[in-house]
Amino acid sequence: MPKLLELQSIGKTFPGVVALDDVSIDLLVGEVHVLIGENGAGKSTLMKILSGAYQSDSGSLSIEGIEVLKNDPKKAEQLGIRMIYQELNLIPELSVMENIFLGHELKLKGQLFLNKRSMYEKAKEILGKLNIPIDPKIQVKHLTIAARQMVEIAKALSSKAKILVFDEPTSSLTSSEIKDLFAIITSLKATDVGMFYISHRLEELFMIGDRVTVLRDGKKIATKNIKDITIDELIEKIAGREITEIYPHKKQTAGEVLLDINGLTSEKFKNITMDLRSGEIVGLSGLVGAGRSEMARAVFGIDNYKSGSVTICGEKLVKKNPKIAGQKGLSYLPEDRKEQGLALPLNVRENIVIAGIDQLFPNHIINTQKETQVAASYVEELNIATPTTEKLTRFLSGGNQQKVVIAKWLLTKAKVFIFDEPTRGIDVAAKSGIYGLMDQLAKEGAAILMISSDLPEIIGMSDRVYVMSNGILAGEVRGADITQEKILELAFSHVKGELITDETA
Amino acid sequence: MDTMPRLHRILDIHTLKRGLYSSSIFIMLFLVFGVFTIYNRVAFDTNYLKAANISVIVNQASFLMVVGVAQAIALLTGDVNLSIGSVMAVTTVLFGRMLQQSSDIPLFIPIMLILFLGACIGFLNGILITKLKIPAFIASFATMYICRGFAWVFLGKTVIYRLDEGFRTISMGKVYTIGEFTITVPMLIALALILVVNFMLTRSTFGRKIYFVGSNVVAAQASGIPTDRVRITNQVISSFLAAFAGLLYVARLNACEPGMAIKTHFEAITVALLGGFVMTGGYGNVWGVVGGAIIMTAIQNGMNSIQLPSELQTLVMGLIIILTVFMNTFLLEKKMLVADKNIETKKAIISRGAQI
Amino acid sequence: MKKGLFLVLILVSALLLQSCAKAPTEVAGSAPEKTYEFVFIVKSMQFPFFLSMIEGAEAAAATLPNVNIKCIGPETPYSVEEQIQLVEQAIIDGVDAIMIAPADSKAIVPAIEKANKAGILVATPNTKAYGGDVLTWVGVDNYQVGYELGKTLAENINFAGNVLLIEGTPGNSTSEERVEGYLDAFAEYPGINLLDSQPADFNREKGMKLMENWLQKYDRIDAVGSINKDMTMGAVEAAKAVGRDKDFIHVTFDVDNDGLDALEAGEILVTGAQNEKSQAAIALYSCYLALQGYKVPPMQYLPLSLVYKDDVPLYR
Amino acid sequence: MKQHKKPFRLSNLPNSLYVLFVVFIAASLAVPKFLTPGNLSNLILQSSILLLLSFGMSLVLMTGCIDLSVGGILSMTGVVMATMLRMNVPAIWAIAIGLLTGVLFGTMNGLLITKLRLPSFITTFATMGIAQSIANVVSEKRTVYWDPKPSNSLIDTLGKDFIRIEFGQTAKEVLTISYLVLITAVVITVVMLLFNKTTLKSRVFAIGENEEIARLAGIKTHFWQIGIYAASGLLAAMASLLVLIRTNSLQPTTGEGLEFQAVVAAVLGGNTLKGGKGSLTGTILGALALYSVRSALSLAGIDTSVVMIVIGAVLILGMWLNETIQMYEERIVGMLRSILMGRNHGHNA
Repeated sequence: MPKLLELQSIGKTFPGVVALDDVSIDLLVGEVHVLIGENGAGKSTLMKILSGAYQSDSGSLSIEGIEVLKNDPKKAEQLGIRMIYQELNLIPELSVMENIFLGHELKLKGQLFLNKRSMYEKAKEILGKLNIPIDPKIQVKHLTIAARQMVEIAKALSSKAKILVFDEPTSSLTSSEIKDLFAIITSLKATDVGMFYISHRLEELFMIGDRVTVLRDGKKIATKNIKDITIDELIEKIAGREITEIYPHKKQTAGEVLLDINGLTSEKFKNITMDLRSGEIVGLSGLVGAGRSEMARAVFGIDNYKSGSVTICGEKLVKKNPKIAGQKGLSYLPEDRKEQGLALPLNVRENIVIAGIDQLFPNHIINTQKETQVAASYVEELNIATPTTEKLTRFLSGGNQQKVVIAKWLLTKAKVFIFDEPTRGIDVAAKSGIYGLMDQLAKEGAAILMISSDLPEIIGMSDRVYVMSNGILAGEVRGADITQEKILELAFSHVKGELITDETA
Repeated sequence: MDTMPRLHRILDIHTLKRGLYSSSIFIMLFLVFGVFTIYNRVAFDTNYLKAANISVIVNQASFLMVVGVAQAIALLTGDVNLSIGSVMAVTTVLFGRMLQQSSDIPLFIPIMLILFLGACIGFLNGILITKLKIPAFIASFATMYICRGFAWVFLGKTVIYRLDEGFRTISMGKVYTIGEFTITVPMLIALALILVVNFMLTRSTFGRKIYFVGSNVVAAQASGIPTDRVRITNQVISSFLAAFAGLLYVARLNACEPGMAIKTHFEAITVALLGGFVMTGGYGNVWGVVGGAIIMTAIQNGMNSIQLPSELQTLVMGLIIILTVFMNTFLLEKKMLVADKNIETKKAIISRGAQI
Repeated sequence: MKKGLFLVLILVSALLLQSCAKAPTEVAGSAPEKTYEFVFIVKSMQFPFFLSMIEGAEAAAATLPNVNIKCIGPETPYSVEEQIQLVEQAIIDGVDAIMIAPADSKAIVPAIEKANKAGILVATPNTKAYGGDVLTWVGVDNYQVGYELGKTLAENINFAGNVLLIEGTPGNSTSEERVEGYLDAFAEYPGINLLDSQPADFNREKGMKLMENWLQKYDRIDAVGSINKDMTMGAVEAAKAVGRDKDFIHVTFDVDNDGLDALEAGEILVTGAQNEKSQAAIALYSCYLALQGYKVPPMQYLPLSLVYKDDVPLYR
Repeated sequence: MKQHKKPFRLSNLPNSLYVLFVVFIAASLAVPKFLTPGNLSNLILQSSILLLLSFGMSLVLMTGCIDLSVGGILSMTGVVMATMLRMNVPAIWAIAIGLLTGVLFGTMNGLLITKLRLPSFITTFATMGIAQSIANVVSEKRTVYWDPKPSNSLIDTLGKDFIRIEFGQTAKEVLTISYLVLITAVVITVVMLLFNKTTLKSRVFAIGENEEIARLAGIKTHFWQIGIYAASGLLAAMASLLVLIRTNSLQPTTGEGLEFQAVVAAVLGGNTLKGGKGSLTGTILGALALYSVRSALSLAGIDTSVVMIVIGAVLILGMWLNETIQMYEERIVGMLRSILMGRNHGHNA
């Protein structure tokens, strides 16, 4: 197959740090080239150089044998390079079609006024091709996360694309949607589009990838054909060391009931009844938008609920009071760390102590020395990679940010942990660290509810699995029944195929 | 990893950055003083930098510090408080009325009532913002109108003037004179207030919660912080301080007028923003307010001293504000960028640039 | 005390009117057939001076059983644009007469013309309008005020000495006219050394700050002139605070109880009285008389009276 | 394939609609003179200046910034135009130069905010002072006026009524549309047209939502931001032209305090200080709502102090109503739907 793109000896230095060091990589026509590596390995920087968001310091970029001298976002677009970002890059207040054509709108003669009709037709055509049943005129804010991801892909395909870059496209998609996505990728391969694919979900790479390149610390480690490499080899190359087991949790006998949810009902979910026992990790599966996070938020007291009750260690919680919930030993680790979990402008120390601050300093005066010691002890215990407790959390990697959120709740001596998508967007090594931590918590007698869209993770970690579907608790799976098929069956049991959320944005 | 040595913490770049962000105002302060001193020396052969003049500037700035702190606290959670000036007006007008009605009640009773009233208005603001979910800008704009209107209604068509001399010491009293430098009661009040608020913000658990709510209100909720309560309390403190500032104001002027402090909300925001606070919340150090208040006063004082024509005064004020903000946001962060080992800083700075 | 003052004012007004029109004897006696709606638009509702004017107008209206008066003003002080809106609103309301103290003499003209077109009487107490069909203007000339005060100031320091001048808001026509008068008066005396002239926006607090700054800079000050009493009161406080209140004299403009107290206490040497209450009252009576068919003089100059300590009882 | 259509949402309607609604109902009931043709034409005339200002403000707010200098620009450009007229420059040139001044000053704002990355609130607060200073210097702190000459007769003409329909004798029975309103209508239509029919809307929303996304989509963010500030300056200059025509002169302090009113009108209309969303229709309704309150209260002869209290209360009421309707939206929509559905069933049967 002919070479579509070649990046040669790319180097990029940011003040004080070498982000990329002599990285060469190429892309063939109609191939899916997987890029893999830990966070901060340089994958995103490399792709940003490709898309013109960054300028490289050295090295060259050529497309179909012709060297591109000065790359910028506009030029990259003209060259047919399209990015599908991990963090959704859509404007919620604009309609689907306006988003799809953002930056290259179709215009009427005279180049001033928009040609809305042909934009509508074209958008409809693209969405149809991708099998996405959404009206192009609807505002993006009304769409579910999954639907937004689809729109993002449609956006990339709206004009003639030669090279597509997927940056963790599946992190918010459910299995069936991933299947749809892979079908799209396969059909794109047939039209000679070359694709870079970045993901932390290793099993996906084997499903879709042709070749894989591993990056570590800004250097290229290896490029291999997918067929010639095993998952263990790959993990070793990524981490630079051997990681024996990803899922450490050994099933054990559960203790007394710590959390009891009884008939919890709101507009987003109906009649949820479940319990959590000491020492167990319970998975909560379901499609994105099934109401899992909404339920978790209501249990913790952030959102209100209509009826039902939440009991923790025999004590009934009042509605809508997260402070009491926290004091009683309940903790909640939200799905979106940056948006919901951390105060990014504040440092590690301040983020770690925030939830337990009233317990730590009952007389309301902060003892800085004690605070620093406490924070440092958790930094050490959880192995958070930061030089000091004073580093701003904004500058930590995803895995370390997640650990800070966990540390926050360890400090409160929480007994019940609700983890919402604990490993989304985290690299393999950090994932294993977080699993280890969950296991340890369970061993120490905590009860853990793990909300996840990652089925292997659910299957690998859970003692029991609850499955929600469209706001209803579709069922509970135990022991040997915990299989992909059974969970998916339950997850789809009440689905009506809505892509539009009810949330008023 | 060892426990953090103190020195390490102090030298850490991020701590440094947060500290310096508000201290660039002091660099600017030196510049402003320098220019006016030289100009005065050359053009009039007078000494601008004499202790007596500095004393006057700091004394005048004390009042601005109080309203600046009131605004800064509101800004910390991202809720601007436009009603500061009007709260001052309505509370002090009532205060004056009370004094007028009966001269024999002990002074502290009306003072307490007034401060309580200020806190109540703050509570109202807080409820509007958190429970009724009205944007702070509009909510406090509305209360600004309402309070100003009530100030007129209460005062009728009279002006209350010549207040109790004992009461006036809180603004006019002198404590001690070192050479030509006079330490006045307002200076001490402002200093005490700054120390208390600084302690509250940096050393109390409540202060930490304020910063957390300002940085990320959703995360604060998810950490078990009662965010609404924090924001309401913040508004209460802000308006309480406004009422307090009102007392200082009338004591200084020896009069209560319904039209007083008509632009104070603007001044307060300017002082706070110059001091390194941002409209989106979560940033800022109270000492920055001290710098902001002194710089604003020093500019006015300096312009008077060099006999700048009145039509040019807003121009000079504008230019100096731009220069100060430029120092705050651009020069300093650029230096940080070189020193900072992390590439993410650049992104962070870019995103800061878009802040209001 | 206040009632007495009003009686005096009303008497003065009546006398003034008598000199130029038929004696309004019928006015008091005739039974009112129609109720007249008046509106009085001031420059600002937030400055004591205009509140005092309103008092004058209301007191005058109270003596006429068939006149209702509404007193309004812009929310933003001295906003002529808002004043125009209030005039337009009054036209829609169908009032019989509009009394307005224009925030700007020129800018108000189109609004006055509109009122003329609608057949509504317009009187301008305090400040002239440079156009339109105005029934009458009652007041003192701002330039003249400044000039007189400047001369008075010079006289009181024996035509020689260091002088400071406090201005109003830059760009405000009332302020600029008075300042011009002051400056012209100073220019006539070579002994007068004008140290500085700076704005304090008609604001007590700004006046105080300005004076504090000046006190630092100038060791010898003989007199401080001002175009409005509020700013002077601020300056007085500043001088008192550093114990220099006996070092120089204050010359200012406008009278109210606060100013009278200050005169009595010797804090202010002299202030100019423009009798704002009478201005409003006379304008109101003029409108009323015109509606009854009397002729009213187009310009009614009120004398500028200088008020010294001894004159205080007259104004109480 | 089942298409997912946009649901009807009450919350998509701007806040200002509710405020206007409340005000109109209350005013027409309480003040009989409120709903007269004369007063309505007045209302539109009076709100036109604020409309232009708040239009510019809305665009700036949508990009996530604020422009407090509009009042200053209004004073400055007005003084420039008036001084030109005084110097016997033909009216058309005076206007052109005035508008250009506004554009240039707006561009300077934009440059400061984009190229130096200064925060917009304090920066435009500072440039407001600068513009005010220029206005004072050029006008020598006096109201600027000019002698009527053939060269500036255009200003006089524009001050006249374009349409005047008399029903009766009194002013409240006369419906007028002046040239000022006509100019405003044309400008607003053009801006709305550009906003909805060109790429303008997606540009400002994208920049306001996330500048980085916009940049990655190949949008020249700085160019657009500067352009928006220039447009805000231009609209302020146009507002200033309206003042000039209306007062036949110009005070150097004209623009004072207008910036806040413009922000309030815009925010009432659903624009936020965070940017990324907003509505120009909302802004129109917002400006009208503010003036309706004023007009009704001054017609009712209510004291200015009470007027301020009522304006504050109406703002809160309107915003609260909007919030409440959003909260109970589902229930309300459900009710409406069941009524409509019921009717449909009946029709089918």
